[in-house]
Amino acid sequence: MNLKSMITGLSRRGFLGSVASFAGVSTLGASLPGRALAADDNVIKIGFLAPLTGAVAAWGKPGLDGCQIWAEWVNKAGGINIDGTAHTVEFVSYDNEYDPAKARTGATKLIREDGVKFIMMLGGDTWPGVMPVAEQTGMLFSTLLPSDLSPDTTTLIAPAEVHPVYNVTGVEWLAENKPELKTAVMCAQDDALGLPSVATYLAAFEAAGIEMLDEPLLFDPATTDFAPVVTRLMSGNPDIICLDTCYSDYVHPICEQLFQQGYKGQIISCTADFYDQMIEKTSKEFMEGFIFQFPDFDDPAMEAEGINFKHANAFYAEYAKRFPGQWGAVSWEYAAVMDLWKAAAETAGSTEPDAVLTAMLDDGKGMHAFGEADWWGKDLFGIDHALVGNWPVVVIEDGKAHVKALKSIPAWYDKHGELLKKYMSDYGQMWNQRT
Amino acid sequence: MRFGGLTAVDKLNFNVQKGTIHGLIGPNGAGKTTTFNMISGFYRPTEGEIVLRDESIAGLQMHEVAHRGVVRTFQHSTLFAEMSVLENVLVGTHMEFRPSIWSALSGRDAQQRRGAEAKAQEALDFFGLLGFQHNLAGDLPHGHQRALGMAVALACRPDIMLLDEPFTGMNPEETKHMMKLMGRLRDSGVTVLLVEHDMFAIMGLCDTITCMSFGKFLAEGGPKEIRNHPDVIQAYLGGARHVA
Amino acid sequence: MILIAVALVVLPHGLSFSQQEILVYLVINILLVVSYRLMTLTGEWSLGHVVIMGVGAYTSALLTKRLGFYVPVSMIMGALMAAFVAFLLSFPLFRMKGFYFLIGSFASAEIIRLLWKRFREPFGGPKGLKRIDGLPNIDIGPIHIDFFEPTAYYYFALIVVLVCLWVLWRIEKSLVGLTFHAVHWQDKLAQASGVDVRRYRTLAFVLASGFAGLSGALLAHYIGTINPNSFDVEVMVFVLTWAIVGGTSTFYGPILGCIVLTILNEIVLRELGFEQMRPLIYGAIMIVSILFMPDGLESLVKRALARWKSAPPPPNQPEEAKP
Amino acid sequence: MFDLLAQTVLNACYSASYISLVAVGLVLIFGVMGIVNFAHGELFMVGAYVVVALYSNYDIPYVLVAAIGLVFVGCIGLLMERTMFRPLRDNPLGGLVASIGFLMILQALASITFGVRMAFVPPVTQDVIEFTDKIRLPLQRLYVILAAVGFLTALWLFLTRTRFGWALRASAQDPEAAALQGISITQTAKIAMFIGAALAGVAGVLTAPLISVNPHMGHSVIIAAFIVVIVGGVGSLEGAVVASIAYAFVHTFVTTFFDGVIADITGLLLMLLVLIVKPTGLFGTADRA
Repeated sequence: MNLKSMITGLSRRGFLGSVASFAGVSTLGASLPGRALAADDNVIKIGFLAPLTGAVAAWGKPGLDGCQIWAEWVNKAGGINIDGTAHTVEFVSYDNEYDPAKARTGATKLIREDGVKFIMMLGGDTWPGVMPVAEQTGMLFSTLLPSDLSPDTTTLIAPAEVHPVYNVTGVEWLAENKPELKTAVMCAQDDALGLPSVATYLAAFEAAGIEMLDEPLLFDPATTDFAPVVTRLMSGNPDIICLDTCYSDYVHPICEQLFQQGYKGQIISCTADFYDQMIEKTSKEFMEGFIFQFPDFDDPAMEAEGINFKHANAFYAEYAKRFPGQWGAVSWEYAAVMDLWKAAAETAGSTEPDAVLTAMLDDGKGMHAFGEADWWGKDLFGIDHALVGNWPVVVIEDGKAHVKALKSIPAWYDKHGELLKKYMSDYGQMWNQRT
Repeated sequence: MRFGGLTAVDKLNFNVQKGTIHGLIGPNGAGKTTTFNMISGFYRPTEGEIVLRDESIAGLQMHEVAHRGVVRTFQHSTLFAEMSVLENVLVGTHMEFRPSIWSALSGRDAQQRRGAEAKAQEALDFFGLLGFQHNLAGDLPHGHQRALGMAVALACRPDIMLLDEPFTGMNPEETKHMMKLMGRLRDSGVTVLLVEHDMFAIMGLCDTITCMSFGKFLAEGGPKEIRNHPDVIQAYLGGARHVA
Repeated sequence: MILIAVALVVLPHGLSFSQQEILVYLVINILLVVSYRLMTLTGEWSLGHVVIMGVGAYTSALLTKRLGFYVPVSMIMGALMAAFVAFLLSFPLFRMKGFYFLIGSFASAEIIRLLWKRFREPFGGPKGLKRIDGLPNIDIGPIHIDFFEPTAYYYFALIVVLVCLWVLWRIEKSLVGLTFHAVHWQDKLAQASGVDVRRYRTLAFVLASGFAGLSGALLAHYIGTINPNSFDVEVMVFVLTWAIVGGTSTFYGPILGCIVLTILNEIVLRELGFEQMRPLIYGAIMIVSILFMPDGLESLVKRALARWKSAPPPPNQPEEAKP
Repeated sequence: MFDLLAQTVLNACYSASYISLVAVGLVLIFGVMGIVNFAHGELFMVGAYVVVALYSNYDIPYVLVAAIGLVFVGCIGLLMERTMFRPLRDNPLGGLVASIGFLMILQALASITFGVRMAFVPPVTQDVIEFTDKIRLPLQRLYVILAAVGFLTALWLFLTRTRFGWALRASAQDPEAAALQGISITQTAKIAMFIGAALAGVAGVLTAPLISVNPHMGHSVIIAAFIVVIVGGVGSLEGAVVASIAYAFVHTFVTTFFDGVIADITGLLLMLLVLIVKPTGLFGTADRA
């Protein structure tokens, strides 16, 4: 590939102009030459590589919105202090449309053309496309889906939510506080998020001594009418119905159906985004006692000692003002990752990926949004790159979500780790089972 | 042959002698074209037999019938209108020069193609279309399009040609010319079976004529016999118009 | 010809890094869309072509991952498998024509895709396959080629695709290609001339599928991951629009459509900073181009060529190439 | 077990209702104009967003919203006919591509205007008819069923009892012959497009309080509708209705007694089977393609 240096030595523009009309392809390439790497020393660029359009956009776009607020606040407060100089933060986004090939292109652009120092991703389907780029460039990446972790990639971290492991806290709390509930059924969408979550809930229920009445009922992600699913779930008269990690597009219609088909028992779910709307669709009484895992950020508990997410209440208020009706878990998670990154970069006195990573992983502890946590995950993911500590158990009481407890995931795992590993391997979710 | 409840052709029986021009006539709706479609494999007869050289060909597909040497033309100007005249006829050489991808890739098809083109041009020449070989078939005048249809059939090197109303839309001049060509076809050993309304052409050309009416056999014989056959006259008077 | 060759060789060096990546996909997609055109020559439009491409990708990926096949060999096996699956599908599908074929091909493709989702062993379920081996690096003395580099893979893909395009071109220009056209325009007349129409439809379908499978294998070993969603109907819709916006009456029409639309969508609209507006503008461009250029981009080229031919020969060589 | 069966039958009736509304519109448009309207699912989506815009945000009475949604989406249909399908009348593939472009535009508009997350629609009624403790039919679902029966009956009366309806059926059966009879193709196309779109829109309006409203909700509906259209026979409105019912029952029962993914595969296999055994669909006769 000596040709390359030869040609870049020539005047690239003039040369290209001559071939452009023949090649057809390069006409536009010539007019849009690759931009030089970021030259401004006082701006730190952070890559945001997630779906912003298409069916999965709900997992990316609200996160980018949250990050913009985060950046404004941080910049207003003096930016990021690296070795005594203040730097402003800027997010560069690339819409990967949840496609691995576009994610790879996006990662290349962000790293080699925009000069970003850190890239946040949704992960999932798109991660394997980016993985080789990460390995070649040593860029630091974060994912929301820890199932992307593997010992092969040492620069990928899952610092925000260790889905689905935290779901065990809800089940544990349920068993402690409502010991009379003995039987459960579960439904889940058949996809990359649903299946590991099924395994986790199965382990959690077994650990809590709750009996599953039926196999988990899987449905296709394209399902719109949930009446048959609900009819089936209710047919065995369970005490508990578990909605797994259903997206809000499923949780809402399922709950509405449960209500209309006369269900009166306990519901536990990973998420309950827009639960106020669910209450409006059902009733306060029906939703009373609904257990899930994501607190409102206007909950006073989010300002308590030990919570590391900065100004959670104000952040929520600002977000709700700018993007009404769009708040969800992803809205804060990417911003929470940035808190962690900022702290590590300031400690390291550098924005270079390896230095930041080293500072982050130092002593095996990290400041997770919900409190101090451990870098953990060797058993499940083959590498200790998931930040795991306490996780809130949230219960709806009188129409409002309340953080009822912060329960320790490592403590649960110490007791019941083998169960989780067993179910994870049954569902083919262990890192060494992934194909 | 029945379509739903309608019996289109019933109890028809006739023989075509090798090396003759055989006409199939009858008033409108007599079932001539249906008969054609059955022989050529376009329709599968619900009952009955079609025998070619002691082999039953009833129910075979059109291309299988073609491979046995029976090639047809269609009413109107059914052609590959978007292709050139030469290409149209090249399709006709399909059976002789079985094209294959391997020969196309290895370059062996160059020779094959030359052979096919020579044969195609021969067929075009026969119908006097050689000068138009690079025109689009759809751009040809009507009479030439009819001739091209026959050239395509001829390029198949058939033993029997089934011509469906070849003279429709031709002026007397063209008709006469075409009749001459058909005579030459017969002399070169091709058996011709044709459906036609043009009585002048039929009577002047055919060795044997089969007349049918309402899907049934009516009469058979030489041109003279048929012209004077009372049943035929009756049938045509009933349906009027077409008797010259 | 030489100028085009030189342009193709130096092309990646004039592009930015991400544009080089896009160039690789572009080359692969050109093979996909040209093979799609071969299928449409016989007059049938399929909505299953992308899934057939996926069959090639899955086959090649699994052969290297599970059985340790040498990558170029597995790619060829992927192409053969895609052709074979198409052969099997041809039995139910070619009982249908036109709209029914369109929808039938869609249904059978969806079933294949659901099978990939459903059977985690060996297809990896909804997450698909990852860590698919790339093309092995070449290290001979001073020459070192790493096929992870988009430029290197571009040259590899370019050579493969050019060979395939040559093959497809030869087929179309041969008597076989002529017969495909004949089957499309007048299948009855073709049949009366002894053409086994069904056999030729199948042939076109199987051939097109083989090349689609190869393009899938090329893609799989470049990005290193595939999943059922990489081959869903939305991707198929893009292929369809490349072909129709480009025009399918010439060999280069679909190539033109693929190049122009990809550059518009992936480079121009992104560079202009459209985010959520991107699909909107792309959709509008599709509608406008089909309304005002019903014969595709190729019709512009045809007209330009016609004008160029009819114009008196310029005094010198045409000078577009020189600065 | 009886409870479960009965409840499943009720579930299937609802599902058949909205699918048939969408599918009948699709058939009507294809029959009269020969165009596969890929954007049909998005018309359904627009109907649902009309509810979000007017009912969720402004508390306009639901019945009024339904009427507005019907007319509004019908007018989008007219817009599509005028700007895309009329100029592309002799170019069915072009019509297909244009409808795909239109689909992308509608999805993007919905994302930009209402956000990418699901939108909220408050319940219209929470009343439930309780046959027994275990067999319950929510009133909102009953509305959908009744509306489907009502609209489809009205459509049937329109098609069989009025001159326009007669013209429409004539051009659906044989556009060329209809044109020779002096039926204006433009006129029938407009009517077909308006009715077809309005039916999809009304289905969206009616189901909006029951399902998740998001910019991509059209996708799953259009696939079900395609399956139904094929199984029923491409040109046949009766076929679409019968096939909707059959598909809804099969899908609902398989989901309840096996699971949802198997139900999807079953649906597709069923369709392929029909295509193989009778390529024109159960009720299809003409070989229009």
